[in-house]
Amino acid sequence: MLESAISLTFGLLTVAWVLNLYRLVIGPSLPDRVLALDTMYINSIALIVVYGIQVDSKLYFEAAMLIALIGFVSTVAVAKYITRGDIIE
Amino acid sequence: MTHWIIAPILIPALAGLLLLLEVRERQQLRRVTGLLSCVALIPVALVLWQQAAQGDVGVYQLGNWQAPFGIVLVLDQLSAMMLLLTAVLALPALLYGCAGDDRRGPNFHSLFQFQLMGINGAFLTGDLFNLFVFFEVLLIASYGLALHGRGTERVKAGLHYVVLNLAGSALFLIALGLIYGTTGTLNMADFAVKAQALEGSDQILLTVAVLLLWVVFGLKAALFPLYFWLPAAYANATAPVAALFAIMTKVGIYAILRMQALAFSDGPLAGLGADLLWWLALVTLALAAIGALAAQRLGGLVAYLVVMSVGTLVAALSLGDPKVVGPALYYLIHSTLICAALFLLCDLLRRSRGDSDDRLESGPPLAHGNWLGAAFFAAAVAVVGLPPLSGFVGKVALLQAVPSAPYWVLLLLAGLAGLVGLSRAGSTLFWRVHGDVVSKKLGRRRVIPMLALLLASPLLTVAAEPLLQLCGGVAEQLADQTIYIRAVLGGAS
Amino acid sequence: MDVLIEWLVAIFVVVGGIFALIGSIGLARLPDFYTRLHGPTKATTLGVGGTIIASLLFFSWQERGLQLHEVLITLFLFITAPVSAHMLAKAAMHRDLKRMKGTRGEPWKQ
Amino acid sequence: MMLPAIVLLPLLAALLPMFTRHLGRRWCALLVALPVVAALGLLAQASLPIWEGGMQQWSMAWLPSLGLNLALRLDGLALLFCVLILGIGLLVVVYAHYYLPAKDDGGRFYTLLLLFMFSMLGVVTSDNLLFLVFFWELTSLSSFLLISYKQYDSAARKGARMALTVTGMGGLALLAGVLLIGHVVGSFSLSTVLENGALVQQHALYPVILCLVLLGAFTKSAQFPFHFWLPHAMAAPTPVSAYLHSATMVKAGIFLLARFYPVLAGTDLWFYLVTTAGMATLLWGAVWALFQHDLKGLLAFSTISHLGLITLLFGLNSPLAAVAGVFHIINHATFKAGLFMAAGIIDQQTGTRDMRRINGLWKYMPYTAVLAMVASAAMAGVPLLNGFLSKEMFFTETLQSDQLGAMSWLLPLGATLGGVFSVAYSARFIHDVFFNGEPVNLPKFPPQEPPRYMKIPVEILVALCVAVGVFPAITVAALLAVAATATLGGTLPEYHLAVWHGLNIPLLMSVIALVGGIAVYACRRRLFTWYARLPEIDAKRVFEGRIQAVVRLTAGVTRRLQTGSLQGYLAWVLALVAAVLVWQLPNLTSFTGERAMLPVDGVSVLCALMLIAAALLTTVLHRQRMMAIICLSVVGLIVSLIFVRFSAPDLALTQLSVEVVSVLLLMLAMYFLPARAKADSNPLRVSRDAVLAVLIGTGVAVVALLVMTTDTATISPFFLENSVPGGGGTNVVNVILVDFRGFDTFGEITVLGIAALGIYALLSDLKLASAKYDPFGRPWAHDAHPLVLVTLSRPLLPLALMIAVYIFLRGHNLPGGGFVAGLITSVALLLQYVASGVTWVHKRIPGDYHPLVALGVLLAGLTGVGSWVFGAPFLTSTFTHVHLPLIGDFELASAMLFDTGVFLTVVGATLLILANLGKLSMLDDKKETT
Amino acid sequence: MELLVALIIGVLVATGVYLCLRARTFSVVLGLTLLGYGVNVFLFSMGGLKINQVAVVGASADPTDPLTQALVLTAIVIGFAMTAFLVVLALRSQGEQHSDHVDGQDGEQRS
Amino acid sequence: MKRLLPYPSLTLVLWLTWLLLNGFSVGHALLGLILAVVLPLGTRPFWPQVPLVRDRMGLLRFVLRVAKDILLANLAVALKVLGPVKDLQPGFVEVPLDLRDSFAITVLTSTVSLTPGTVSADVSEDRTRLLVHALHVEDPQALVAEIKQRYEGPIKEIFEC
Ligand code: NA
Ligand code: NA
Repeated sequence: MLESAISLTFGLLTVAWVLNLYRLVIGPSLPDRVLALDTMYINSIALIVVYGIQVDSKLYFEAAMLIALIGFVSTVAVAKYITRGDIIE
Repeated sequence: MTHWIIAPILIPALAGLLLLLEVRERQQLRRVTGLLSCVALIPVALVLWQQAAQGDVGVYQLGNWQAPFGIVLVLDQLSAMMLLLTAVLALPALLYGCAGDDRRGPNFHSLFQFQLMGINGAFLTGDLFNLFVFFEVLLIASYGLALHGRGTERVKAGLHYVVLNLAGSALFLIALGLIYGTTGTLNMADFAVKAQALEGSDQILLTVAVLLLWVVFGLKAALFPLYFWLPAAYANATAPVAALFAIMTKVGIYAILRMQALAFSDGPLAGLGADLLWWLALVTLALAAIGALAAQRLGGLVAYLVVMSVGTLVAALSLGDPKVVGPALYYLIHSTLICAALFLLCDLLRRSRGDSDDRLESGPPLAHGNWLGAAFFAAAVAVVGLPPLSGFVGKVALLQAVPSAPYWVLLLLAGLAGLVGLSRAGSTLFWRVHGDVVSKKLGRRRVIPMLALLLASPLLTVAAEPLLQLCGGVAEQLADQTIYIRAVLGGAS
Repeated sequence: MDVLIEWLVAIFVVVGGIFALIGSIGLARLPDFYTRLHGPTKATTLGVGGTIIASLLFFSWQERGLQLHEVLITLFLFITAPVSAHMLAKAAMHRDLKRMKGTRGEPWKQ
Repeated sequence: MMLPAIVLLPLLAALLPMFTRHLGRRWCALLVALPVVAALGLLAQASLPIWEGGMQQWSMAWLPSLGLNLALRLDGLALLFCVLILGIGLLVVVYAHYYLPAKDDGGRFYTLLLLFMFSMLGVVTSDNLLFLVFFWELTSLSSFLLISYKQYDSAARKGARMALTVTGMGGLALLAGVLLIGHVVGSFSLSTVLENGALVQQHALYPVILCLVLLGAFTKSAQFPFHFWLPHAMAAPTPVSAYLHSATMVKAGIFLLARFYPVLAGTDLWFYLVTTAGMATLLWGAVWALFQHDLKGLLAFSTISHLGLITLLFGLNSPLAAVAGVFHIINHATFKAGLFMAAGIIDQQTGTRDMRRINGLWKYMPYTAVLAMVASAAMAGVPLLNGFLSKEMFFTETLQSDQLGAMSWLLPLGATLGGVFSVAYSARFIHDVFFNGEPVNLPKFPPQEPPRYMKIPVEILVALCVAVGVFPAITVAALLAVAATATLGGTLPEYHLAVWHGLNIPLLMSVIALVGGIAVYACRRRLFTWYARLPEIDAKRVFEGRIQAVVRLTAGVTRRLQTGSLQGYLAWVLALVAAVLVWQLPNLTSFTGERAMLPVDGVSVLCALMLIAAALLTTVLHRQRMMAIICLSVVGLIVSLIFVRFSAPDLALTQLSVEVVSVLLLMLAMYFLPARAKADSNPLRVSRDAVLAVLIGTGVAVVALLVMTTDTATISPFFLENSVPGGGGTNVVNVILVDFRGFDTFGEITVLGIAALGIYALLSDLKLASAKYDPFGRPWAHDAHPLVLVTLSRPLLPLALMIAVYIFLRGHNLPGGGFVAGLITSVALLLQYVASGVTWVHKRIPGDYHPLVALGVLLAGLTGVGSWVFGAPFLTSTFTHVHLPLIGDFELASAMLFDTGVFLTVVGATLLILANLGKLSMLDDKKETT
Repeated sequence: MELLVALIIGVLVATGVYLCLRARTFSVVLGLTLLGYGVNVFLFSMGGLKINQVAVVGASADPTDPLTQALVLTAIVIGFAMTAFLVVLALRSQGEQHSDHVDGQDGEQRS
Repeated sequence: MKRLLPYPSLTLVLWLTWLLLNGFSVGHALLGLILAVVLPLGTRPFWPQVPLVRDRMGLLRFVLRVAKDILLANLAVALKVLGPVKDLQPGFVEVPLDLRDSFAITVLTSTVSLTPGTVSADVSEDRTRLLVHALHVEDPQALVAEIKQRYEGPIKEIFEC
């Protein structure tokens, strides 16, 4: 039961990822691509969490947490780069 | 258990770190710190040599983990000799730097110490991955040092140097991965044992790994076609840095020698990859001679002489004949010290020639032309292998040990090319002069370290016999890899 | 009880997956950057939320005790996701990205 | 001990001028002459046994392992040369005192001259072949310095370099030859080698050895075709020419022929090579000597000719010829040194050496004229002078030789022809200089006799010419006999040193030479016009041209390789790697090992495909830099997921956090780089690179696959077993990092620290033009520190630090550790920089991270050193379980302290790098905002 | 699965190599980064692939090879340090040679 | 006390975080507490002024309301995303701000962004206006009013400014 639900979810998440990559590739603008990357990061949190459930292990949790905590920094950096060029000023 | 073995790594590391904590403006304090470390390294290296000379191989198990599981430092005569050479080179180089070059950018002294740490570590380690780490230590420090000071050419050469070595590091990792993947170990001695037992596809993989290692070491040692970065990088580096770099190519040669002696001297893998090294080294020798003839600057010329020494050494060592190792080591010591002296001398000339720099063209007369000229003449005689200086002894010893016509022809012709190049350079720099003296200052603090290095050549000549015996002893110990393996692995493997 | 938990976990996992997918669908098909911005920042929060709740339930059940540390992921996301969205919106306005036809109001000049 | 003293005295003398030059030239000359006289005295004493057919030997071990010993030997041949070297050397010392210009204190000159004397003595007395080569090269070096004595004169420099190049080449050949002889004979001892001539001649290497040794001899003795350097060496001061280029150095090559005569001579190859070279040199020199207008040029070519004559004699493979050769060595040295000195006097007195201007000096300096004329006559082979005697012997020997069979008449013909020209140029020297009308436009006029003592050396030499010529038996016979005996290796043939041998063919040949020579000289005008019409061959220019051509060629080769193009260099490296792979991998029989592969699932495949897509996109779009960075991030993200998938959470954590810092780094750099790169790769380059990339990629993939599917016994089980009992942690990866292989980690953080230092150094006083406008030409946004970012980043700091502490503390037992914790901390702090700016942050924390880096590495290192206290090696860990009431059991491990060092270094280094990079833009405030 | 990982390694190495050979400093940085990923995964794969067998004592029945992971960790850190240095050096080069060509102005003229 | 615990709410959050991460034990409770006190003190220079939470219950009510909104709006937005694109009526609306404190404003912008359908696009430099982009807005005025009433009001009360 849970196995199939998890498999299904993996499928959903992977499709989501593919869509993200699609947006990343076609853009058209830089913010679009960054947004797509950001979304990929967030989807991978889900991916890792679900993987943890699948293999019944909590050892991967920190990876998901780390993405949640600092994954956005790259997005902020690119956004700041777009607006200001200089990210640390 | 003696802790002396790790001292050559820890002393410069400590000095480098203390330098970071010191106040940036207190230049004298920084100089003293760096010099103290360099001075300390000499007695330490002597003590280690003393230990190694007794014939036993000293093993230092880091973290008290036995080999092959933990990392070990291994002190045999070869590593002791290299440590001593490094120490002897470092002090004059740093002294020269303390005459003012150290002010040309921040963190010179720290980088210098870390460079020493990396070099010493590479000579001591008995673990392949640890060798990688120390290579990285010495490389990253060398990047910093190569770029020390300013100048467009330096930046360009530095960029090339860095990128090529980064690619080299990637290759190193691939080779290490393959070694671990096939033999399941990283310890050099253990590797030497396990590698012998490989067969089938594993042996092919191992061959790939070893050939890749040769490429990596060849890049450090500056073999054809991996040496192209060197002339520009060395010629444009600040003098004390270039002098110190004279030992850097030798680290690559050391690594080749070490691996070859340990794993590929006899048994089923004897001579693995030796052909590749032999031909690459011969081509290196030829091209370096050509480069020396073509050089437009003294710095470039000296850099090619460095490459020439590399070709000379690697070709000889690739034969895997223990008889060659002794003379090769003698030549290695000689060429390291003399090339370093030449780099310093080149800088002294630059300083006296103003805008003419070290270009081999007519320039202003030199204020201390006679003295500099005499020094240059001596260095040139030594480096091209003419009597009465050490190069002659080294060359004769090598020629006797390597019975190969192409090697003889190339070595002798390379010597001739060096002679032609240097006589052209010398007569141009010292005698084709016009105008007025540009700079009267010579600076005793620069001349003394240069002379100290140069003095090595007559000393090496006078003491040639004991030194050759010493080197022969090193070679003898190296020839019996079981001494090393037994020391590292105990009775286990 | 076990079956119930298993069902719950399964449902939350799938719900999470669905919302994640919807968010990404939004990212893929919505017409301009500003509308696309809504897809991920909304749906993914619930998408991740669903899987977090599932994980929380699953491990609490497995270890026979409350396991709440997954909540932290949501906490961090709630702090950080709005910042990304905000910064990206500013970037988009700076770039003066095309808006969908019929968009009311005006973005601010950056 | 006498032998080394004889050799070393000149060396001692060479050092004297350094201390005495301030006393003036007179003292210099005197002090220098004394040791030479002493050496001569010693030589006289040392020679005593030699007259009785004995020999003196002395040796001292120097480099026994190379067979190079300090071995000296004084036999007849060596004695002869020693006499020449010391004797003529002494005369040159005296002569030079008067010759050198007044402003020259002579110090450098005497030093070099005596260094040369020392080298030359070494060459002739060495009893060890390597030792001989040692001195041989020293003569090349010292003569280089002597020729270039007038260093600011281009001709002197070029002449010196030419001499050095040619003789240096010969020296290297000689070295090779000597080494081969040593290889064949098994010893470098000259005495041994001389006894083993047969061994050498029968050896397969004999032709090679012979060629190499002859190359050495011929270059030194200016034999055709290596003769060209000698005339240009005349740029040297005349005493040098007199000494080196007539009496001694050029004779070193001849000496070599004589020395190796018992070992190498006697074969057909010897005959053909040596005779041909000798004859060619004899004629070439003789003919061209006539056409030299320069006094010293004439003498130089005549020297070449006479050297050819001696060589020819040694080539004839006849003992008598060898005796004649030795005899002519003596005779030539005396009359030619005298002639050079005379030429020097004339040069000094007239200010020129051009024979077209120097005429009729008889009137002005009759005494010198007599001396010069006698010496010239000796050179011409006029009877009653020494030259005549040896020339007679020479003619005789050419007649005796039948080795050319039916063509044997060629030798006497050539000899006579040489004689003809020899007489002609001697006549020219006499007539052109001392008669032939009045001087033309001399720089110094009128010329006078030189100082008294300047003439003495010439007088002595000329007297010797006459004495030997008239009373050979009592003057030179003994010396010649011992020298010839030594040369031949024992037995001396029958010969008679007599002025009159009766009417015979050699005498006829002499007469032909005399008459013919005067006839040729009589037709000189016509010959000169013919010569003037010849295309002018300036050997110096030709040689320089050759050298230039070689340099150009080498420069071309070097430019081809040393293109200064990183792409080229890298392509070489990678091509070598590709070659290694292509060479080795086809030997593989299978690309997979015995282990079954893990089953594949759809998610993995899709993720992998996306990674591949992202990697390819990065490659394709690398010129659109932002796009490339974003694609690269996707790759990094998926790589982290790969680590998660294959049980490496520690790697995933590290990769994720490094990724963030890397993106920050790249973004910081992007600001200063052009946003879009120009396309500058041609299709050829692209395809070459693509081929390399595919080859290497495929190769690495293949070996990876093979290793992954093969089971190998590794050392890892040890770590899994000992992690808890030995390292006190359950996270084996972390225990390896901080304990089993903590030394690697120590090195690794050092690398990170050094990188930070290096970067700091690189950034200091770097000025970069930053973009005034954004890539679309719009002004930058106004809002540097957006409110929302600022306010939310701040509470994130303690939160992130909390997480860092958590990750740090659990690291030893569960995924995490100091490195990741450090990166989290750095990112949290960097976020403050991004949000609020450098100035704001640095108001709150010290902005210099150098100490932090140092403290981190120091802490890790001191933890390692701490184990010394317990007598354990560096980095030995220790841990203990502590029980506290209420709190319970917890572990204290020294590894934690080490990991703290890692943590601090990471924080310090990343911040040192990025904060300083961030500060870069503060240097220029050109930014335009709305 | 091994095939897939090998494929990934191959692509990463190939793209890395290709980009390293480009003319602009930034491309070289990208290339070395990709090459670094490839090498890290390669090194990682040398210990063999295992799923959910984290090398934590007690957590797995048949733990994966921890040593390669430790090596990769070291390699990642060193790789980061090197990349950072190269990036800053690229800036320095840009600052002094006014070109982001790997050969500076010379390269600019050549191409 | 104020010196030791400048931000009690933060300390609480940190402590809870620690306990969430490590599970409850006396040791971790103590260690967590120490960290939760020390870290805010250590990072104090980084936040010059943060308003204290006055109305703890109000905060809880607000959090629950937002959670409910997120859940519901998520469904609504999901429908919009999946539905026909041309029916969308996106728009920028400006919300005049009564809040003055930067932290409070940030909480508001985050809330707006977290609730589906709206994103805080910008805050004016004088902090008087908030620019919100809505995925689908039929009546901009109503949206403005809803944001002000539903979120800004409670936030103002919680932080009492
Ligand atoms: Na005349
Ligand atoms: Na900045």
